[in-house]
Amino acid sequence: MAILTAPVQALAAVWSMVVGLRVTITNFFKPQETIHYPRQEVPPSHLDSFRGHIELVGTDEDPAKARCIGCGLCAELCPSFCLKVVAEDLPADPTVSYESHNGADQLMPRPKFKAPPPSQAQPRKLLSYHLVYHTCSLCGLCVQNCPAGSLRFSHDVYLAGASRGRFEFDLMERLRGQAAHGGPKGGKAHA
Amino acid sequence: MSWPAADPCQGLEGDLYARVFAEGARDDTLILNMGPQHPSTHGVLRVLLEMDGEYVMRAEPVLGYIHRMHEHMAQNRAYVQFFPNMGRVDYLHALAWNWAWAGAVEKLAGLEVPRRAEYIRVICTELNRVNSHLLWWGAYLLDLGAVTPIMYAFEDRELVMDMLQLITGSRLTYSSFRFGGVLTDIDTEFVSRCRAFLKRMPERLEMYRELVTGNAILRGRLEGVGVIDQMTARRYGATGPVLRGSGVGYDVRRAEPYGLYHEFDYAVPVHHDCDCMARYMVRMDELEASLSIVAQAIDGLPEGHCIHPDAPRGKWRPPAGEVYFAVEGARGKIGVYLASDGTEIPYRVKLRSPSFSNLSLFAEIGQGTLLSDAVAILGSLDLVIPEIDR
Amino acid sequence: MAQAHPLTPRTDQVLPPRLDFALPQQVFDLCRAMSLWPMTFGLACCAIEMMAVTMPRFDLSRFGAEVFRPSPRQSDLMIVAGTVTRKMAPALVTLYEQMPAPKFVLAMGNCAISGGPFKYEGQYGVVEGVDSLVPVDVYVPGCPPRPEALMEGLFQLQAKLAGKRFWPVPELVEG
Amino acid sequence: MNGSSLAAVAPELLRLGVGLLALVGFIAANGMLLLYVERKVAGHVQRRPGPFEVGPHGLLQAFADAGKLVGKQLATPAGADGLLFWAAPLMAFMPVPLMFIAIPFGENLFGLQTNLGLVLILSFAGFNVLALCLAGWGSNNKWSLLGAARAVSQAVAYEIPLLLSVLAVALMCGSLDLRQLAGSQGGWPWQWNVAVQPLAFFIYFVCAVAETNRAPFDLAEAESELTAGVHTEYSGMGNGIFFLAEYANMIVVGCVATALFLGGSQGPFAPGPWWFLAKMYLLVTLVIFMRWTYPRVRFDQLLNLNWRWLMPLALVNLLATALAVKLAG
Repeated sequence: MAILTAPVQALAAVWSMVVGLRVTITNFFKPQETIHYPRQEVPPSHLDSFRGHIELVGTDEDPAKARCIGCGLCAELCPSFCLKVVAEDLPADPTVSYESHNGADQLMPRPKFKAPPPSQAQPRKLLSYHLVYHTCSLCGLCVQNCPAGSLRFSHDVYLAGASRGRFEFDLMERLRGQAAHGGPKGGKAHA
Repeated sequence: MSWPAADPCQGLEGDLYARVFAEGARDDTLILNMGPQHPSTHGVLRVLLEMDGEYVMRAEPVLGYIHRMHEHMAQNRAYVQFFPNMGRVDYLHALAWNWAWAGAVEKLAGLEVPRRAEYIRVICTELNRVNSHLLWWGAYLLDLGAVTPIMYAFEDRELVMDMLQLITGSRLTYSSFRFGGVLTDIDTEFVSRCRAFLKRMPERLEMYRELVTGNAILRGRLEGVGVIDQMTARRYGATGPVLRGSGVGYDVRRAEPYGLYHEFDYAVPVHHDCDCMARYMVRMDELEASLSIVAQAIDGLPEGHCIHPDAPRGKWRPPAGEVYFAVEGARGKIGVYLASDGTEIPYRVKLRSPSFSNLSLFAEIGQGTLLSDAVAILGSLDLVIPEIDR
Repeated sequence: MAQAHPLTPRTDQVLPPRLDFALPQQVFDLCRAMSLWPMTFGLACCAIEMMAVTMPRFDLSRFGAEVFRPSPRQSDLMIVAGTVTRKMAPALVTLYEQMPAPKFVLAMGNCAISGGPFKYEGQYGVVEGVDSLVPVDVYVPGCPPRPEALMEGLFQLQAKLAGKRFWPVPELVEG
Repeated sequence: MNGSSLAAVAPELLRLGVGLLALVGFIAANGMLLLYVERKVAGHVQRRPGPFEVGPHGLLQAFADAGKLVGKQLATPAGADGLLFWAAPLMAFMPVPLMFIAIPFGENLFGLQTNLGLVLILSFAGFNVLALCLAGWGSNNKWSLLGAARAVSQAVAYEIPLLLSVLAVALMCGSLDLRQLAGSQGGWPWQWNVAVQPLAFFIYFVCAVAETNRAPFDLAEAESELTAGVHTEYSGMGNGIFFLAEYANMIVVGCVATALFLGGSQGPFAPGPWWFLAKMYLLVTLVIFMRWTYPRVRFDQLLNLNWRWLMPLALVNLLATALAVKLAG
């Protein structure tokens, strides 16, 4: 029997090769999928959900001033210790309510719940806010838990540089720069 | 071999293991070091092969080249801070690990998860599984010498990654589950993209079948190669597609249901040939099963919260106790054993990674095969090395 | 970040070439920039994104960097994509030394840059930055970076070699 | 040696030198072209553009690669046999121009008129395996050694059915002169030898792919198994010459197939070298397509295919041809 089945099997094998070749040849003539990157970009709808490094959000009145209340919750929650927040205590101001300060839902639409503001709402003045991006894991805990809605992910996703130090950001300076240029813009290719 | 004086490796761990192994070699065999940089070890696995010509006499996997201290890290950070690690243990099926960790802590603390969140978890995890299997399919054929399939697989993977990026914000190392739900809700755009993807896939799978599965060379390479009988698979604790390719219909989603998997109607593919082809077919069938689960979940998506309103935030203290929680990952049974002493930081976390058990099979199965077969077997186990080393 | 390390070559003193012909040198530099063959060397998560860069959607081959060579002898560019552990470090250095000159290193992802999320007090296994092992030309941060970012890294390496950037800078993405 | 014979030799030497230079130029240009074509075909099969930005549509890509390879350090691995190691790429390339001189690109476009053209090509083609063997041995690398062992057994095995299939055609036409073989066919496809000898063509094609170490028979290089096989330790131009030799060998087998089976430079209208080149490139493109479609066969399967299928088939084919020639003639 083998003498009969073997040629049949051999022909079937050759046929399966022809079928495979047909698939590649049809694909050869199909349009390409490539997005020619530096000339074209992935459509923003695909990109705006991508998390770049975090950045500060300015207040509505003064875009150069961060909403941050200096509570330091982000730095405490960060699993890779890449945030350094320096703030000094201010005298309590009973007119400010941090609960109402929740415009963050529009800015960072995803998180539906927030950590409560620090129990003793001690207003603090933010002195500096440093991010060491090259140890960040982009987990989103800081953005999710910020009680003042002062953090969000930037769209600065095409970063590359010639030294490590390029990715250690002073976020307050960045915010001031963004305010000076009329609104937050990310995506600078050369950080 | 002695290192020069200005050796960067001085003070680092020496490789004593290899020397012991080398002494055991005979005069007419060849010790071959496959890895840690080798195209078919999928990362930094090292396999020491003792070869007689083209035949593998002994195969010893050497681990630890990508040991990233995950369990150690779990013991020095708060519960929620461990999520980013879970996206990096097995970066191909990150959401299953997310689920394993979230599920373990939820079980420990008795947290409730809203129905909508459970559905979202099912959708994301199954899409992630599709993603993982697609990558495996492409990479496996790359191991077997066909370059084009991985390109086609990535075409589809990019679509899945686009969808998952909408929910999780990243393309690969997701950390989007939280205790008591998920971080972000899914919107209409996700649903419409998902439906388009589900519509597209059957045609693509048909193309894959024509291009590869039916191919005579592939069948010749895989059929009857790397036979793992049922007992061997069980003895080594193999799970997932490797076990199901050996004829055991064990799937954690069925055997120990978690989430809302019991509400879905899907097949657990089992193949009885025990060879590489069986494992290949199991994964191809699982693609379809996962797609059908996603379709059902999208259709039946309930309204509600994506995270429980009373879910714990930030650093918190779950009750003291011990818990074990298992989920079905793309590679097999993912287990998280968690011991809590009631503080903010876990007392002990042990991760059970499926690839570790599956790799252990290789030392036995790889013996006496040809080098090409060894590559085929290694690929058919679908290893993710960082998951093995943890 | 100058590190006193036996493997980091001195950059403060570069010997002038024995024969200095400007034009052939420029031609060679241009050729090198346009034909950076990377080594198939994936360590962890970032390796998957490194693969994604060569795939249809992004297609690194447009810039001549498509030929991923499995052997270090034939590659010009080592993309360190992933976490370098102390056990892996000697192998990585060996691979670097096996590459024929001129050779370049691109550190992809936070782990390769500085140890990334695995850098913490009390860690015992991870090399905190591949630049302490081999000289790194370009860093691409992210966890993992987007494929476009890896391409930017490649462009910067090309610019470093040829002296100018050949491709347009993409428009700023609205944030 | 007197003056008059010297005067007679000089133009002959000049002709030879110019011819060889032209051939090497042709081979190098073809190598670059095929490198480009291969990457473009691979790209389009995989639905991406392939080389695109370096020059318009990546046309300068091959030049950039060549320039880079020339400028690369040549590393000799520690413990390698330097002489053998560097002799191997030269030995891979050296026979290639010699094979080209016997190929009849057109009615009057050929390097050497010889009635043993086919034998010449086949014997020089045998050099390639020696080069791979030396490369594998001289590298002092275990992967290379395995690759060399594979290359040798593969080349030796496939040479036999290749010869047998070619012999069938030679028997039919009663000549070993490629020009005569090509010229004996008509212009239209049904007048080509492939119509009479489809089995011989099939066997020749499979063997030719195996002989040139192209996928799915690229076992000597087998990227995912043997790192880069025999080429593992070669850097810069050492590797580049192997590349060039591989493409040149592809062209040679394409040329021989065209001359033997596809009517050579004959065509339905306006016969000439362009027909020859067109048919040859079509065959080479098919080989390239195959590379990007199929998985690699296993080593024993490769040999089984040869000894169990191709060899008996080629023998049967040869016998049948001989019988037919005897009966008809």
